[in-house]
Amino acid sequence: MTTLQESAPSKPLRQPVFGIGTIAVVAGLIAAFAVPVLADDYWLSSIIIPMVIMGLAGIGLNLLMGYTGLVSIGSAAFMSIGAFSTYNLLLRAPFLPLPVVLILAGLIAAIAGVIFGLPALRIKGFYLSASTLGAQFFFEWLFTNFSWFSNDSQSLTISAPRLQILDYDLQSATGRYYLVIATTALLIALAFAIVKSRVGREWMAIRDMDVAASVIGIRVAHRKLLSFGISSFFLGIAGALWAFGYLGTADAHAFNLDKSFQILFIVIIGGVATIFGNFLGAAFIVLTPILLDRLSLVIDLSFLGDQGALANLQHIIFGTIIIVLLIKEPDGLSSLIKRGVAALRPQARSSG
Amino acid sequence: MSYFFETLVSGLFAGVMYSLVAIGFVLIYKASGVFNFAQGAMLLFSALTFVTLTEKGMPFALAFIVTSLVMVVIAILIEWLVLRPLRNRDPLTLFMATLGLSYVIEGFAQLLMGMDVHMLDLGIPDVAVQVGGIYVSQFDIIASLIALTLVATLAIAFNKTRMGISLRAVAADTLAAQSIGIRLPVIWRIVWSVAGIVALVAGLVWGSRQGVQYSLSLVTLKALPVLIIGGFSSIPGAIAGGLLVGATEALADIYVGPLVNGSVSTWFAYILAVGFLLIRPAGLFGDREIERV
Amino acid sequence: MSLFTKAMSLATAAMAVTLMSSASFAEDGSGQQLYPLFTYRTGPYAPSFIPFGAGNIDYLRYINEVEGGVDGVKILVQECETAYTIERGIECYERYKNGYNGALTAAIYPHSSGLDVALTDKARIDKIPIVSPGGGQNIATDGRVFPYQYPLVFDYWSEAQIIVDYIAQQAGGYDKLKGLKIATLYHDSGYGRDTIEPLGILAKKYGFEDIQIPVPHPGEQQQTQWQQIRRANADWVFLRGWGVMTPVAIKTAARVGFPADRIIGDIWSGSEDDARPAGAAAKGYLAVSVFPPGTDYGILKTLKKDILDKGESDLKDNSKFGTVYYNYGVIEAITFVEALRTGHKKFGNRPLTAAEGQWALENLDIDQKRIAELGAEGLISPLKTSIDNHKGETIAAKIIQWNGQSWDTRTDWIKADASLFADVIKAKAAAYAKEKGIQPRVATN
Amino acid sequence: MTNLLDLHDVSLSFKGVRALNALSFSVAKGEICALIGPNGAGKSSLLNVINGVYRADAGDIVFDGLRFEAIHPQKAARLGIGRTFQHNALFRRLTVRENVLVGLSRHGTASFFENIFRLGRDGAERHGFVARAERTMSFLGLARHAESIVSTLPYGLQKRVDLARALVSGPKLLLLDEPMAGMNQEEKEEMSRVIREVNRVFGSTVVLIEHDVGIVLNLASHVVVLDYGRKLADGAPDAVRKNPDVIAAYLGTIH
Repeated sequence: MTTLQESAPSKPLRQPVFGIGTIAVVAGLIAAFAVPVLADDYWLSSIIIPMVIMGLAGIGLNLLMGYTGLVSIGSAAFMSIGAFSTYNLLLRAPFLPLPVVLILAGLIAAIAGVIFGLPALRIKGFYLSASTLGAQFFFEWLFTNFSWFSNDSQSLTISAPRLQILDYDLQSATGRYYLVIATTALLIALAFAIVKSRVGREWMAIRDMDVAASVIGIRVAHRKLLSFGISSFFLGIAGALWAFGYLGTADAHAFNLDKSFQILFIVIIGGVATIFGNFLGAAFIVLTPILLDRLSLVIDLSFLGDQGALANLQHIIFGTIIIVLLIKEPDGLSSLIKRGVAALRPQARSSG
Repeated sequence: MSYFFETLVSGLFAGVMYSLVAIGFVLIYKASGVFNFAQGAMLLFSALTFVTLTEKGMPFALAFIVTSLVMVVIAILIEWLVLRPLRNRDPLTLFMATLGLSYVIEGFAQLLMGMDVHMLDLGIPDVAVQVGGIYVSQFDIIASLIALTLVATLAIAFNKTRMGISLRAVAADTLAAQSIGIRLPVIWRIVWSVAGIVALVAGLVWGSRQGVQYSLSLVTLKALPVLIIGGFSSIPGAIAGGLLVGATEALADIYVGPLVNGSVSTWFAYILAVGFLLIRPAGLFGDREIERV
Repeated sequence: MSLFTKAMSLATAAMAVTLMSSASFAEDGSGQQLYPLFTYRTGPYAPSFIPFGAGNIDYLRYINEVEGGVDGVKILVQECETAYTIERGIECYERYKNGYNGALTAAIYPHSSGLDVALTDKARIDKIPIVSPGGGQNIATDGRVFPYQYPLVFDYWSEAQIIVDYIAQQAGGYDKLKGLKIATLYHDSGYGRDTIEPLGILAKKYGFEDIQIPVPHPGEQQQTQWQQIRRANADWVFLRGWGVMTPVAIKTAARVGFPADRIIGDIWSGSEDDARPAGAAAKGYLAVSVFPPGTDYGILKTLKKDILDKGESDLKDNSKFGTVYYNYGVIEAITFVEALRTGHKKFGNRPLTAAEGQWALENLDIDQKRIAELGAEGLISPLKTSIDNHKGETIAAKIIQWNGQSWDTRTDWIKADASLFADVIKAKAAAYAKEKGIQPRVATN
Repeated sequence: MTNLLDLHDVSLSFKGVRALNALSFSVAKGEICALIGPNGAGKSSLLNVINGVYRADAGDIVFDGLRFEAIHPQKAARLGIGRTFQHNALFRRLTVRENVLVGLSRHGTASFFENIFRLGRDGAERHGFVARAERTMSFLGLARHAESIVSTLPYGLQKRVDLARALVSGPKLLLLDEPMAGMNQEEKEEMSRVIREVNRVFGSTVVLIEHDVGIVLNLASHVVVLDYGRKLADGAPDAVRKNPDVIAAYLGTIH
């Protein structure tokens, strides 16, 4: 068939029980759990963990932006709610096990998401996007200004009192990796279940044409708020993981506007309305600065001036890539890769 | 009570400063339907170029002209490299492209002109004068006059010149304007150039206050709630929104701040703006669109 | 495959190769001591880093090239850009915590208070000393609870004391403080709020009126705050600014008619880049200085002769030589080199491990005699650490004044009374230990 | 025969321009009613008022025994008013099947959690939906294209997808806004046949807008002629065809 068909987001509804998809999922899970054997602490702690968590945050925004068509530039606020909720639940309700705490933190973020999603019922486009900045600044202020949220710590930072599941300590890089990858795997499954369900279809209908969606009887307002809630649920859990699975400690400024922009870029780069694409976007966001920084160790770049010039060059390259992607590849890296794979396998294409 | 008025007045003056930034956004939005996030970066770039030139010994007026020309060149480049390839794409894509653009412009600004903090002295005395029992800054008065002049100039340009009329035609109905022979790329280049010069003026006023440095680009964030309240497409709206944001923010800081042990001005304007949107979704002066199906 | 697709895949492949192989291209570092230099050459704080980093690099370059290393051990400087963000800082930490190509890591200077806090748990697990001269966590003074944190040289509680001491000096004695109004205009953040508590204690002790006024980040509008100050008839303003907040404060003060010589800036409000953008309004403005500016110190003259004049300085703009941030960089590098020397005396003249570095940092003793040998008289005050005190036993700062062009030194070292807050800090550290389940060490040596 | 839909003195204006002017007419249960009139006569606006996209300034509407002045589009859908659009209003990035499935949304019974975790009522809902969608798609000859993204289909097929999406939920009243626009004669006749089939097999009452008078007069059992927001004529095709006002204003010399 044509390439258009290959980029179709839907698959036939009935699938064989042990199809290629199932095998891929099992293989992916095995690979994911084998990673700590192959990667050292540096790779785990400073590349793989942040990449996975940012990918998860990307899924959170993508559910809202890619599937429902509502663009938020305040995503980091909901991450901070998840992080601060997790901290306070662990601290003040020590009897709760970590998985329960993470879910509760996600739900608290979801409630905040629904409240700050209310303007979506009246406004659209970047009026809405700009108003999501309200959440961004409000929560950054809230968590900085009321030290109760950080248990009156002098530096207003939060750090996880304990990170364990059933007495298994998760403080080491490997432990944190397993926490992150297991949570993310479950949430990926959840994300797929949602987007393949009736709710997911209704979101996409609202995204493509909200008047028509309303006319055929979709509860548009309800679905938009649900999308804000679910998106924030994902972001909240991603925020908790970012604070405790990656940074170790965090303050409200770890979830500033730059972080919100990064998540937005992950969605643009990875591709809207994809799930795995977010991890491509996250890889890009996490790796590009490190690569450019390392490039200066390998190649003599002194002709560019000093190290500062190189750092500014990173900004320029980064911005340029965003623009070029928007122009050349509006569906993001995931569609680029799909086409790349298709081009490399002409036989598969003609037989499929 | 005089304290209340003093706060109110200083808030209103701060509001004028916000409006000055917001006008640049409105111009571009009106002509190309783009919410230009890179306006802050353009502000930084223009102010940096200006001080770099004056520090090299160039006289004020000449530096202003040269910087304006640089901004025109940048506008032409943006139209050619970013806007044209993205024509007919949805407004959010364009918005995100301007986010990327802001990285590029900030990067170039600092790559070319360094990261130092520069002092900028426009020769405006910044002392307090007493007017009717209230202390008012002379600098604020002059900055407001500059803003007024700018708005008046733009209003005349829009209403009296051929170019301005074409621009309003584009703003009203892009397709119809094209069909009567108005060339969109030309309009865009001109509007982005004008927005660049507005950015220069705003950058100079802000820069002379806080020094010309990276954080100039952050004033964008102050202009956003102004735009939400005033409407993205209305210059009078930008002025009114600016005054409203400036005044309420200052008063909230004095009267609400102490209740929540801190300053509220980082978010107050946004919450105000969101509340405002719920009542008037198109802003103070914006047009409400009728959805056609 | 489109040209764009090809280009992208080529770029991806090139990036992958770079990432995998960058280590093997670099020079062999065995036998050298690693100094991972955490930089932030981009972003809003870059203007302060550039001279600071140059001071750091120039001093280490001088040690390597003129003195032939520290006791013969060469220092390998590896830069890592953090852009002043915590996540990139963590990447840098992970990259260099175990050394680099054979060069050993003895200590890490994160160059960011936020990163210092974020690394606390990691450093405890990895047993890597984290050193933040002038920017560490005050509770980490208690080395029994924080074995791996070194908030050397300074803290904001001592700064509050020094400010009050200076005001008392000016007023003619501590008894004259009674009835004075001291307003603190602070950056609304953890950093800015840090002085609320000590000033409260000091106000109670001396009977001055303590007025606290927050300024939200970044602080580009302060009209209402300064009107409050004027309305309250404050006698002095303690300006705890950050970035753009400082010049705006000085300008706004002038506008409401508050005299500049009654404003005392915090150490992060006391650089040339803080005062100069305020123009004429800044003339007479005071600031606390832990890293005194100027070129009239022995070590600065040496650096000028051996590094700057030979064109080997990291500075691009030589006018920044001797500025507050340049000298800060030099002072910080001195603490590193002196810690290495301390370690060499015990472990021998070879690169130190992190464990050895930790011992050395805990047994630092830069006394007046050593300061003279270093040619740093007037530049640094004595620094002596112990297991009980990771900050240094005496904390001191000078007061400097902006003359419109540069800083003039107004006072000699004003020493803070360490006993005043010691118990409060100890109690905070103990509470932290309890929350974290840390068993405080006891002094063994 | 009872009326499914009654309009009483419905008026609507935009920025002072009258789109509908005190318009009244009735649609009987089971009939095919055509609205004709020149561009700007207010035909689309009328459909938009009936299913709540626009809010009338005055007048009221009785649908299936329920009287209302304004209605929310979702409520209209729940009451059984289906709708197609003049301009393409499909969910363009979804497949044909997904578009049709979304049309069944108002019949969803399972809760959100049942849906995503495939519990409880979800299975029955899923099966029921798929069966209905498949039936509707094959009825409209779309089965072959079920997996195609709608934006890639030719215009005529898209029109049919629009119809399928409205039809799948079994509406009592089906509002069709120019279902044959842009089609050639052969396609139009095919579409007419489909609409007649829909009317017969599914029992939906149809109100449609169409410009091709020849087609309309053959298809509809009831014709309402609009002109500048007013009703010009109302009756059986033959009666309308002979109405002198209509001939003068609109039909001209045809027939």
